[in-house]
Amino acid sequence: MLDKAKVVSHQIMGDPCYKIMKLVLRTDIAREGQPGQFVHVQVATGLDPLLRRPISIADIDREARELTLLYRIKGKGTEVLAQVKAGERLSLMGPLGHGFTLPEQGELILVAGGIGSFPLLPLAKAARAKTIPVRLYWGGEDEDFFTSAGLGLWQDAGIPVSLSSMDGSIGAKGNVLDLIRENSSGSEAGQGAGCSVAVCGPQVMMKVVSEYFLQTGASVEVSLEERMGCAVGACLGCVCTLKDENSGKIRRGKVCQDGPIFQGKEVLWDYEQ
Amino acid sequence: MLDKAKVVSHQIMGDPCYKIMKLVLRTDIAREGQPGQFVHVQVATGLDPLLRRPISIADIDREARELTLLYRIKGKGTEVLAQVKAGERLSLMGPLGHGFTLPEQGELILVAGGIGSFPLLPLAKAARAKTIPVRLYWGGEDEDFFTSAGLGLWQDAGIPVSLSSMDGSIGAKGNVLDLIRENSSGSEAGQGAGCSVAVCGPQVMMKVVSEYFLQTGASVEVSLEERMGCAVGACLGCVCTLKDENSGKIRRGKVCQDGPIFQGKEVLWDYEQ
Amino acid sequence: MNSEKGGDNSMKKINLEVNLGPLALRNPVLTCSGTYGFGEEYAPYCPVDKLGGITLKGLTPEPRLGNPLPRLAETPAGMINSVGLENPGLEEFLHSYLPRVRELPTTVIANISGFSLQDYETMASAFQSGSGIDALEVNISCPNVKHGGMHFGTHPDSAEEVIALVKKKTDLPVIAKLSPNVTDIVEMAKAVERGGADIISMINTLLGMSIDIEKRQPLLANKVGGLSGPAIRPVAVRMVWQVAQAVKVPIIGMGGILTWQDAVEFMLAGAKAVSIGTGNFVNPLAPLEVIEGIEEYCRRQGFDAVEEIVGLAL
Amino acid sequence: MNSEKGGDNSMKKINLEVNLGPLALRNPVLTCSGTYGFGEEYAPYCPVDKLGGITLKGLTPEPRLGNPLPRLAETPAGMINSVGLENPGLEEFLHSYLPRVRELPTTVIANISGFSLQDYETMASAFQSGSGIDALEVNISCPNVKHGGMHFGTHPDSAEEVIALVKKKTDLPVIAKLSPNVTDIVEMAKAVERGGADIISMINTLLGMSIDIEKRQPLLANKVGGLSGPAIRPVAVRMVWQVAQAVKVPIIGMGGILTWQDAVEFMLAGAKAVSIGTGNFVNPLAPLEVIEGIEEYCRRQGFDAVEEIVGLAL
Ligand SMILES: Cc1cc2nc3c(=O)[nH]c(=O)nc-3n(C[C@H](O)[C@H](O)[C@H](O)COP(=O)(O)OP(=O)(O)OC[C@H]3O[C@@H](n4cnc5c(N)ncnc54)[C@H](O)[C@@H]3O)c2cc1C
Ligand SMILES: Cc1cc2nc3c(=O)[nH]c(=O)nc-3n(C[C@H](O)[C@H](O)[C@H](O)COP(=O)(O)OP(=O)(O)OC[C@H]3O[C@@H](n4cnc5c(N)ncnc54)[C@H](O)[C@@H]3O)c2cc1C
Ligand SMILES: Cc1cc2nc3c(=O)[nH]c(=O)nc-3n(C[C@H](O)[C@H](O)[C@H](O)COP(=O)(O)O)c2cc1C
Ligand SMILES: Cc1cc2nc3c(=O)[nH]c(=O)nc-3n(C[C@H](O)[C@H](O)[C@H](O)COP(=O)(O)O)c2cc1C
Ligand code: FES
Ligand code: FES
Repeated sequence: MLDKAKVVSHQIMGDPCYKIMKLVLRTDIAREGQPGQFVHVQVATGLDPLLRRPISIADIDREARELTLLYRIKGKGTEVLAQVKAGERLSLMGPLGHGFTLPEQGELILVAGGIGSFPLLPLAKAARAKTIPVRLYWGGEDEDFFTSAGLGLWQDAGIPVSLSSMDGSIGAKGNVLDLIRENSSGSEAGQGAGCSVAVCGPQVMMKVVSEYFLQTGASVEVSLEERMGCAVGACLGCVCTLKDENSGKIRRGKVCQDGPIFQGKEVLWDYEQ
Repeated sequence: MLDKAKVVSHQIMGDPCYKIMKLVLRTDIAREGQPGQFVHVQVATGLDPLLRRPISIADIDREARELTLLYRIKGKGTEVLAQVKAGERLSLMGPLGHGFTLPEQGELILVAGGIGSFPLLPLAKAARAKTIPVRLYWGGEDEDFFTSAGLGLWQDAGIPVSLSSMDGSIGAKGNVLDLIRENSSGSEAGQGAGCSVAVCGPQVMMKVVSEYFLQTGASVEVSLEERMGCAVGACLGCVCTLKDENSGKIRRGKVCQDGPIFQGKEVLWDYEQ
Repeated sequence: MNSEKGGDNSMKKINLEVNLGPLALRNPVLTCSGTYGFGEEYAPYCPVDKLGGITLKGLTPEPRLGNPLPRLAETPAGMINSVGLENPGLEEFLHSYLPRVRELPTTVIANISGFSLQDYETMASAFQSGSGIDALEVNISCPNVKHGGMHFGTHPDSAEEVIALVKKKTDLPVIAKLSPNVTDIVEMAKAVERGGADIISMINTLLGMSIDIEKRQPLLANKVGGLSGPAIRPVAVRMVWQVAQAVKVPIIGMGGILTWQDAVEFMLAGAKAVSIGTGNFVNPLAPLEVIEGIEEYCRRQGFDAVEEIVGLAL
Repeated sequence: MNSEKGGDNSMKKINLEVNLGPLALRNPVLTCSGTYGFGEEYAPYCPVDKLGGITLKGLTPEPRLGNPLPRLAETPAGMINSVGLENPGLEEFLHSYLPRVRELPTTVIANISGFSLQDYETMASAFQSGSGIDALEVNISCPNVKHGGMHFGTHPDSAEEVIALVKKKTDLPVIAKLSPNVTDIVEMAKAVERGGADIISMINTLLGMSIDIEKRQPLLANKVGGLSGPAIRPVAVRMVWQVAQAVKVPIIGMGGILTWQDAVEFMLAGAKAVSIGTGNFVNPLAPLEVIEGIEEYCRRQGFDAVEEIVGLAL
């Protein structure tokens, strides 16, 4: 759907140095959006920047037709987007891609690195709504980062969260995989088979976390990111490399259309050419 | 001077269909600006549009360091400019070019076509301040145009104004040259020699008005317009063609640096190549 | 025919049909190869049955995984891409894609590429009238591996040869797609006309590069890529204008079209049809808005048929 | 030399000097011919004594009134111009302009153009060391009237010949300015290197056109014009990157530089110096900001001298 969504609210979250924005939009896209899907946002009406920017759905209120986006100001596109004010309109394409799978049974473990928590939030809420047990392992820089990146939203939703920070200012000191290893020794998390894992964060982190959980026999989904042109599968700008489990055949997957959620076991993380 | 001028106020004037804006800026450029000079305004902070836009100084308040610009929304650049809000800042280069000459003696006759009245207003006020007799002949579309284009500003300044409109809804029916011819029969305006004339408007209008007054022996200045790149005389994008009165030699004048005000008798209006 | 005051034109029907030699289009607006997938991807946004036609992603005889990532980077008013001709290959296309493509309710142009004359021959032979494809666009901007990587599209003799070969092997209308990375575009256009091209489409992308100054390496994994989008429009319009004066075959103009005004520029410069590429990424409704805008322009300017405006700025 | 954590670098002095063969610049930032007049116009905005140098408006033997108006049109992230080499001519330049130019407290490069070999000979002979001009930039993008308007800058043999001639007639460092409107920029660069060019500057403008759809005619009176500004930067960076790998002479990179980041792109691609043209129109302080930005970039990335970053993305 292409929609001129109305900006309901738009503000910086927490410490401005993290440049994390919360953008709430009123749009019919909220009627259909699923956790893990994204929208393609036209950040400027002119030609600068030219291309739309993909942003994950971070919360959905179907009744109010409200979509929440959380994003970090990174470069020109998000800088321009951050100028948009409540009451103005933004052109959105969406909902795009394939979202996460809600497990039929067993626990759902979410693993986030940095702002990778954003697309996991609606998944956690959906799991909650279906009384699927869910918890989040989340690695980040320091305490202020977590508060600025919406830790409160997770707490409000009543999701158990374990944190690890690089400086040890909150949670365990170290990266998120250390945290998981620590927590899972003996617990069902690490035991594999029955549980489902959803991972989102920097590529290196998703790789190691995915490999770790796959070894335990868990079913793993990862949320990939690539630069996008069309976001509908038409330009082949955003592909990743996949290996068919059975045939071993290597093929490309379109992050925008076949993903951004992929089976961890299919992703070839370091494929070049 | 390059200055980040603060927007004091910015609003549409009169009937919105004429798309005429009044923009008041606080800037040190107001300390130096002269009637007939202009500023080169960066309308967008991004690349769209890329080039600055030249706009004449329409009023100067040296004490308050305020510069007034009046402009018509024409294309993309002025559309983007029109979005700027009070309190924001605009990058200005100026004051640029050479302004009008205030006559030492005799009457000053101003002739405007359409929004050509804008750069004439500060000249009229300067003349007024020096008790030089001054009047304006102004041709436009219809009554609403004049009110939207700042007729009130002229009346407030106490300048005698004669209007002609194409539809006869105000003033004389017809163009501004008809109006001048009518008014000047027998009066000093048409008698030439002693009086100074300043003309601004569409090129065809400036040409006929200039030729008319030159015949009467008046000294005529015209305000030329060309698309501009640098606005400081560095790119040769904006030239006009001049003929030296005595030598007959043809040369280019830079509208931005040598003008925008030129001697009517020097301008070759229809020179091609 | 050309009076702006000609009564109430607001309801006048404009004939939007254009005839590109053997190829007739219901309106002059196409979409570009490589930006419109296989015709279904944009369907939820822009109904293809309203378009003059679509051009499929470039195909080669063998399947290709294309270039490594990243493949895209944004540039001022444009973008560079190095997709590297990722495509399912001829066999898979015919088997899995063509059945759906032939159901598309619009004119469909296949875009074929190759790295040798043999490749082009294989591709051309596979497409004949009745196959569900209405015309063949020949992308000659690929390196010719047999000739040390020199490009077919930058040497008039090679270009002529490729087009003549394709023309011999298919009975479909043949569109020669020109690369702008040449000294003399007119020479290239004349060469493909000699080769028998029924139509010329232009321009393909300009070769460009962006560098990541923090990583101190090119932004694209492939280092160089093709520059497209509004940034290149002045180059494209200039080339169409030059070629329109030099050849008789009809021209499909493309390169940076985003709005109907952009499309009209190309038509006034001599293009009989236009094609939208990068513009779809910005505004998936661009093709529809361009069609409506061209129609309204004709109406306002007092024309009865869109073909009347072709080449008016020559 | 290259550690981002190397202590407090905030005050470290960076050596900004660059050596372009026989021409040494105090910093790598120049301004482009045709966009900086004769060096005085921008003085109230940007002190020339801070610049690496300036390039004067293109000069020809005879005075030229240039092309009719309009000469400029804006395009997406760029502009097209057809000034048509308006200039006072050699004699008037030497007489009325040079005395002021030689007082400019910076390196001054004269830019010479011609429509025949004779023209270039005349121009080159007029400039020798000690005349107040520090180097000669040879604009070879002009039509050669004797050869049916073919351009010196698009044929390697002509380009080599022009440069060799200029080189013979002047003892100043000779900069060959390349046109991007060619199939093979590397071939052109090698040709001017053979001709004896001390330095290569690139790129000149891309040929472009815009059409006024209401008037149904090209926006520029001259119909076609030169496209400059950020829009062309990817093409310019790509060409510098290609040429830097193929020749030994130092390169001055230009084409769409507006910010220091843009300048660093060119340097990483292999340019030893950069030049700002259209960027001045947007931000007259661009050259200063670029110098400061490059310095700060070197500091932050742990380099001691700006020359160290040249070609790091090759
Ligand atoms: C499916 C998907 C969902 C996303 N969801 C979110 C989200 O919920 N919140 C959020 O903050 N960000 C999200 N992103 C990333 C976001 O799209 C980029 O940060 C944004 O496009 C950067 O644009 P920019 O103009 O600000 O930065 P640019 O100036 O374009 O680039 C700044 C840096 O960001 C990187 N970058 C640019 N575009 C992308 C891209 N598409 N993917 C990855 N890196 C990129 C570049 O490498 C560059 O170093 C998502 C990306 C994808 C593909
Ligand atoms: C010295 C000078 C003083 C000016 N003072 C005023 C003023 O006080 N108030 C005012 O409303 N306008 C003034 N103008 C005209 C104003 O600069 C243009 O209207 C404006 O630049 C148009 O920009 P745009 O992007 O809105 O339109 P564009 O999309 O750029 O163009 C719209 C139309 O305006 C014409 N145009 C564009 N640029 C210029 C230009 N530089 N000169 C003439 N025509 C142009 C084009 O032909 C085009 O048809 C002045 C121009 C000059 C040269
Ligand atoms: C992502 C992308 C992929 C492309 N792939 C092809 C292709 O496979 N074959 C081809 O002939 N042209 C290809 N092109 C070029 C376009 O068809 C078109 O000629 C060019 O992009 C200029 O038009 P635009 O500025 O409207 O995009 C591609 C362009 C883009 C942006
Ligand atoms: C208005 C204008 C006039 C120019 N005149 C000349 C010239 O006389 N000689 C020349 O070699 N290049 C000339 N150029 C080209 C510039 O020197 C430069 O190569 C080109 O504009 C690319 O740089 P930019 O994108 O930074 O402007 C001119 C460019 C512009 C915009
Ligand atoms: S962004 Fe175009 S295919 Fe994914
Ligand atoms: S605008 Fe550059 S010389 Fe006048």
